[in-house]
Amino acid sequence: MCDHSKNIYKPYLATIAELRDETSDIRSLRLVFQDEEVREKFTFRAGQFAEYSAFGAGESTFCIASSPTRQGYIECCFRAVGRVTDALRSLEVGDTVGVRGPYGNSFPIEEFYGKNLVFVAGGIALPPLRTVIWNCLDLRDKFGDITIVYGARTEADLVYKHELAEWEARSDVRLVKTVDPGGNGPTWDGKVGFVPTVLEEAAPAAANTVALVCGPPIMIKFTLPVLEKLGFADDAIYTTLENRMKCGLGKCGRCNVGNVYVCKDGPVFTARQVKAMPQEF
Amino acid sequence: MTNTAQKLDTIPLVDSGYWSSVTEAIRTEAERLLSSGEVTAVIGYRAGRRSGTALPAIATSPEQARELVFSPGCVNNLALYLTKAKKDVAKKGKVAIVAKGCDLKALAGLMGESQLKREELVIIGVACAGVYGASADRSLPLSEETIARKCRECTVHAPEGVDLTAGSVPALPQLSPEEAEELARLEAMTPRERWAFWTEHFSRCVRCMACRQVCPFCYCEQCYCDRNRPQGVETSPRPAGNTAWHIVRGMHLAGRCAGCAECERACPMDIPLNLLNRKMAQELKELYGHEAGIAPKEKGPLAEYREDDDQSFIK
Amino acid sequence: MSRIGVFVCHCGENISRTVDVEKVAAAAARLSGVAYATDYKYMCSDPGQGLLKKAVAEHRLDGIVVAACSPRMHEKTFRNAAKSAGLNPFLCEMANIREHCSWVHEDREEATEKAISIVTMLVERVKKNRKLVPITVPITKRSLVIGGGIAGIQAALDIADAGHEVVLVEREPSIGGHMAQLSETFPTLDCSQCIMTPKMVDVANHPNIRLYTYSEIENVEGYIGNFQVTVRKKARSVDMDKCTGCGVCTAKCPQKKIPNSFDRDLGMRPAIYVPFPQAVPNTPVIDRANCTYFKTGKCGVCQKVCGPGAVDYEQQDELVVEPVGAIVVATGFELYDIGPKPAGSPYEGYGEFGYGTIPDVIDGLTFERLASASGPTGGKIVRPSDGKEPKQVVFIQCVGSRAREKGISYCSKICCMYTAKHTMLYHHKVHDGQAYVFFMDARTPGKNYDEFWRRSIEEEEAVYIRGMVSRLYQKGDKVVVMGSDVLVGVQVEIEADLVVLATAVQARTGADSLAQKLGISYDKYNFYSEAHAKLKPVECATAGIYLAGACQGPKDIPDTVSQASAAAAKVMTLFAKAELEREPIVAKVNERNCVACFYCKKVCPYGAVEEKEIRDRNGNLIRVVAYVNPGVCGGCGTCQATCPSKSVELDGYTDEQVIAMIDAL
Amino acid sequence: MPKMITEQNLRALIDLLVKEGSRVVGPKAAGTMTLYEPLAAGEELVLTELPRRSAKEAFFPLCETILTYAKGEEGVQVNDIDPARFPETVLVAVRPCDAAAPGILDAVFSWDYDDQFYQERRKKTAIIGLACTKADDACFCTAVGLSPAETQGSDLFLTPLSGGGFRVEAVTEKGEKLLARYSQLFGEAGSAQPLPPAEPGGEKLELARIKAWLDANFESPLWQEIADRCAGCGACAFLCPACHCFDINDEGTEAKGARRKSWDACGFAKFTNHASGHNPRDAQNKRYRNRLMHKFKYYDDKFGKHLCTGCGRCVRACPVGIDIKAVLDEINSK
Amino acid sequence: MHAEKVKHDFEPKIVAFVCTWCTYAGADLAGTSRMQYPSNVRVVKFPCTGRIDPVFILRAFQKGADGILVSGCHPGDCHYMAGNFHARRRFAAFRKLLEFVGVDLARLQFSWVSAAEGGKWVEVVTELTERIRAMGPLEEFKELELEECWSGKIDTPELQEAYKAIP
Repeated sequence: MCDHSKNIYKPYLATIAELRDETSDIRSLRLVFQDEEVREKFTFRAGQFAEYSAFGAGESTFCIASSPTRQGYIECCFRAVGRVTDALRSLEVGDTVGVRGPYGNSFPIEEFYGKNLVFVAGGIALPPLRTVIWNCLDLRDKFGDITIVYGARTEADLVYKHELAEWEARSDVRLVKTVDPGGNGPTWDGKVGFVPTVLEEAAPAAANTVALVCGPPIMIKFTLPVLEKLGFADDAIYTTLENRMKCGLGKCGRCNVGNVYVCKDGPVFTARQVKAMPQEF
Repeated sequence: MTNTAQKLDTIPLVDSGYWSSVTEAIRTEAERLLSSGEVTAVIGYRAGRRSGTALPAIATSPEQARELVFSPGCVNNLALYLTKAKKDVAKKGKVAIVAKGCDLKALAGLMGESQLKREELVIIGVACAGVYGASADRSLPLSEETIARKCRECTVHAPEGVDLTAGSVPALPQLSPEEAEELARLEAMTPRERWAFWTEHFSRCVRCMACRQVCPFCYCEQCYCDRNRPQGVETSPRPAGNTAWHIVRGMHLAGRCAGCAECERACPMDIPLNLLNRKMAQELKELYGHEAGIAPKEKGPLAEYREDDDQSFIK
Repeated sequence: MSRIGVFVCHCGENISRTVDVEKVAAAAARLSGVAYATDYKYMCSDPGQGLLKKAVAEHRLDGIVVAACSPRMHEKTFRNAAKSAGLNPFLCEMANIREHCSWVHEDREEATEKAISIVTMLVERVKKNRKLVPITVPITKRSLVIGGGIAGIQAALDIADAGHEVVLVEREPSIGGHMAQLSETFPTLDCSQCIMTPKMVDVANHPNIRLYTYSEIENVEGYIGNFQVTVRKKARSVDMDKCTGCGVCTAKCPQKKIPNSFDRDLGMRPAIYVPFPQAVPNTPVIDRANCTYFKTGKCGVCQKVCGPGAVDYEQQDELVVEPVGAIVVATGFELYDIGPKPAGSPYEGYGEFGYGTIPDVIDGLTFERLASASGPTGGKIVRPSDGKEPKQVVFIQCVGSRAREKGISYCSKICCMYTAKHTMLYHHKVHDGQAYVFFMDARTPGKNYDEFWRRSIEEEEAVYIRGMVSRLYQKGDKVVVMGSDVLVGVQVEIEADLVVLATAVQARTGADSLAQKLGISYDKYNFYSEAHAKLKPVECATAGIYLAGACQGPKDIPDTVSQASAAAAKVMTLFAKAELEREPIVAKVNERNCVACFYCKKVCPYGAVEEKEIRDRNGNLIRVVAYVNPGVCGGCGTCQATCPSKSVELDGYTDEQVIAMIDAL
Repeated sequence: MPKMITEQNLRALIDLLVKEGSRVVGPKAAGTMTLYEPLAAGEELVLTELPRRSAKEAFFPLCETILTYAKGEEGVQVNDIDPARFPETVLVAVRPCDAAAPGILDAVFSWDYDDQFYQERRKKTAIIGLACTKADDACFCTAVGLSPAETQGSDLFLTPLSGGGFRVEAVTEKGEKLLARYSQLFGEAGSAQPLPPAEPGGEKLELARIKAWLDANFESPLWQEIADRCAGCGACAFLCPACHCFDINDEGTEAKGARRKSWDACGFAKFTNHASGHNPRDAQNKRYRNRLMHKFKYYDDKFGKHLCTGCGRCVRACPVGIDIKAVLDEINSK
Repeated sequence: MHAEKVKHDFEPKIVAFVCTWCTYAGADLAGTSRMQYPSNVRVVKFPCTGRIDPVFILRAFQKGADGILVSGCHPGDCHYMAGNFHARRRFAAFRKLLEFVGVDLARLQFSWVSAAEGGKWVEVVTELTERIRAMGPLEEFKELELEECWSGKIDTPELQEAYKAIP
């Protein structure tokens, strides 16, 4: 999508239109491209990622967290843990960031038409699914039942809290939210337990259903057997991988898992594909 | 060969019997240590594929011990394999290490910095005649032409404070101190000339970090120069960052460097890095009487002070 | 960190006269990350601070730079203002554009440019500032006093009277120190014992004082508020609980010919002894080195005669650990050994004065024992050699003191006064005797001191000769003293019956090793160093340790007692708070990156770095890392500059903050 | 009719090219080494030695600025670097092992996204190859399917002649053009015989067999065995003509600075380290495995080529004596 | 009273790394005493000279400083007892290293300035500024900043342009 005819490493400039602190160290940014032409032409698919730069600190890779159905802006969500994310977090509304992308493959949304969807996410890994969730909710009549199982360590660690409330309020979405034992406050109205356990309890039917799973490696590790037990085939389970990237273009040699370049062959993979890779991620 | 008028500097410094006797002594001891279970591994050298080369080897069985060698190609300072950054090698349990005199200084330095404990180590010292220089033609024997620059000024041919000395030091001729001469040549230059000398070298630096990675003292988990918050030293291989990197490294090693010159040997761009370390060693000796030695030091010259230290440079 | 407010102060006209403050504020407003910038006439005034607080709220500021005077002037003011505006005070910095700019430059353009650049640097710094929280350290409200001389006794009594427990440790079998050895004291000539012994008894009876005599400090760990002191109670061979102090054992001990050091070896004592009759505690101790039983295994008389069965030959040294929050060091002094240069001493001896070879050459403290009513002669002044009353006594001042060539350049402070006192005591006891004093200068600052000194000359007929003694030798039963009177310009020769040397006061032998245990610093004479010569004269640089008396430098009794009370007051001040609060400018270790080379530990002036073991859940040692005790860390940052991997970082002066400033140059 | 050029004319050709404004890069003395560097004159050309660093930096420099930025009152201004303005370049006296590399790297630099920094230089560079007549015991080009006389990769190829001078072969159209344009410097080859090509020693490798082993041995004790010795530096990667991993960094402050792309090495411990601390290749065995796999399996899987030309630079440079040829021999024999 | 202000062609950038207890206070004293000195100096405050890392000096040179002053408490006066003693050794060594690499040590001044020595601060800063002004800009590090691969020469016109584009 980028006009790469000259310099594929040159980012578009975007202005921070809104920012929101999801947790004490996780922030969401809504970015609007400064160039009008780019603003109109920039399209992406759910699951794709971009390289975001804070000038002076460098670039960092996150998924585009907003839905392709919502145009005129993109959103991202990140935890401030390194040089670039710290710098991005220090920016204010009106400040400029660089954006390169969109890169990578995406969720085959069209293939999900007519199917039930189960989203399973943990902690800061909701953003890659949030883009799909909104994408599907915006085309609600094309899908069957939609179930979202989302958990975090504590109540405070849940991201997109306002949207959780919105989904909870909708009758056409089933939201199961949970926190790890001990992470619940006095007013917590969700479940208490680890995501795989809660998923098992929620027991979405596997027939004609696709599961989209995103979370920390440990959550994925325990979630896949649960899905299997519930009857999901490896081809019906999608996840995203996040490896360290620099170029996002399949050149710099960092993100490969075996011969798979996450930046180009991914980041979206089915469980079958993930199982076929060397276990080095 | 019919050529009898062999050039003086290509005459072998020692006869080949010397190398085989050291090799045999190392093998015997390594075999004994491993078969008695006294150590779990012996860090030594074995022959490489190419003639005249040797490479670090970690023998964990008596059979492997029989493959250990000592030859002029045994250039590495094996102390590297005991430091934290490479801690996988020194697996659990006591290990033995083959050490030349120069390597012993590094071991002593590491003991002084709480990285090693003498009692957890069996040191097989080598009565060392010298090793090849980085650019030596390894098809030739060890001679004045092929010997490493550091070996020309070696003062520790015979190891001290070791558990066993392999071989005995043969009679060796006095060699001219090339490195000292080079240092003196640089010192005699104007600052601008020295700047030109060093920046030419540093501009070739590719930041492969071989100097750091082979240095027994660069055992930090997180190198200062890899940090990015803040980025004290630029990481990209440009003259500016390269110069900063080598200056910072020189400073971090000042008073610690044991003078093994591995950095210089490892440098694929032939930067004479040991000159920096040697210069600092010389200055610290002049200023504070410090010298890297075979006995571990409690503090080191830049971690202690005297109230009457020189301050003629301070206004 | 990027909603920074910049407040440029005019300081009346102090800044605005040479710095274009509006231009500075405007330039600051353009800096990235600055959300608000303004200038104001007096930022430190109430309305100025109000402006700051209001801006914090209105502009959601998360950092403040006040461009005004030196931070040494108003940093606290503005940090407090920031705090009351709900901001962490450490997110507020001052840009010094007065002392470092407007007051030192005249050119308006240059000064304005410099002010902008200073503000820019500080803005970049503030972006990297972190929220810091003051450190609180719990305090153990007990104190340790080391030394049971007058300094230690005074400090212990003061602290104990304030209601805090005191552990008083004395090396000798009895407390009392040098003052207990003195006869009378200048300038009032009170009997030393008379004023001292009641205090000693008070110590013994005080419910808040735990007294360890015949004990030494073995080890000190911890830091202000939280020291763990190990005391070695040396084996007394007498059970203190059982002993009634009846004195039978000392009376019956067959070994009686041991010189009594309390009496400067003039008198003798038995192998089981109390050093002097008024000793506290009045419990004997067996001098094992001289006891026949300990030497040969035969004798055992004392054990047999002891009714309560208190004598215990099997007694061992005992180690007691005492937790305390503060330490008063009052270890006193000793006298310069004036004999031939002793092996290992840094000082040259005074062999030429015959001390140790001529029996009738004695030092001042020996003279005190001679003059003391409770001394070996019952207060009668006699010559050690033949017990005759000396008719001509020569006193020589400044022996050892102010003698740079012999190794000591300081003045021992008390000798002028005690020599004057000696001449008086002598004259009172030997009415027909004549005292001569060789002196360099008479130093008599102190209340009633000069009057006292003059009295010794004018009323007590002491002859003062200004000059030094050049030679001294035995001639028959006389000691010939040859010197010069520099005032008159003649050579003087006196055939003396007794010569008394006013020897220098020096630090206790072993003062350095105790200092190392305590982690306090000392000067080249081994006197302990105060934190500041004028403003912190009783504190050590090591927090929680205080000095009293002559261990810090030569002192007379009034000064010693004053300082002891001052040290006690410092301890009480510390104990008055529930917890100790400290500025959080301390070093912290990044345990993930620390490789345990311990260079930080090697350079830390405070001994604040410890080795910390990291263990897994099963208790297996994974690795060792450095740990900086925030209670001990002084915040100098030497560790960080030394650490190769920068795994230790000084809060408030992190590399990020410094490099941000440099990059903003 | 085969052409030839004398050494003198070869140097004259360089002088001429430089004069016409081309950049000429060739082996040049640099202290104790020879390096591919821009030549100011033909006399600087060194013909006797294999340069220490490969020729890849003519296309893919050690470090290059990819953009600069400055923050002004109106926000951030990004200043592009226009690859279209890169100079026309002639790479001269390039050994076959170096000349082969661009042909391998083209694939990755044009895979979906054209890296114009590489492509533009590639397009504007003519390569004059030079056959090797001597090899040392680190050379193993023949073992990986190349040869000291391999013309592939060069536009013009020079083979030293026994009587001095070089036989000249135009391999590509670019080469033909060069030949035509500077025809005055080239003569007829006549009967002069080329010097025999060098003969690098060592066992031949069956690359397909090696790949098959790699396909099956993601887990193998071999990786640990090598990693035990590996010091984790990047000397091998940085000297390699085919290694192409890179890093992108911003240098400067928030207000102004440059974004730079520079060589990186998969052997570095922090190469794949996430900011969170998670590192997929957290041990040296995984990193060495990736290096070898990337060269002989992954790249093959993706692009049908292997990332090795047998130049032997990594063998010579490795400070701990890791010898990729010995490793391949071992795999080959399994 | 004051001499007419002279305009110089070159105004050097001088950075002073000082400890807060002595030299910073000494500079404050110079201010309260209204002493005058060149405005070139920029002060970076540290708790103690012991905190000053040689990297800071290097970094300052790289970022455009033409002269650097490091100043702290006189020996024996250190607020932290020994920080300046450690600093003294560290910088005695570091200056030798810089000199060996080719930095003219006239650009790097060390001094002890106590809180009472406002006059000495003025003297040290003035002297250093004038010396550096006479020496001219420190070109060495500035040249390096602009160089890129191939033995340090700015290799291509577009690169030269790129550097020009960095304001």
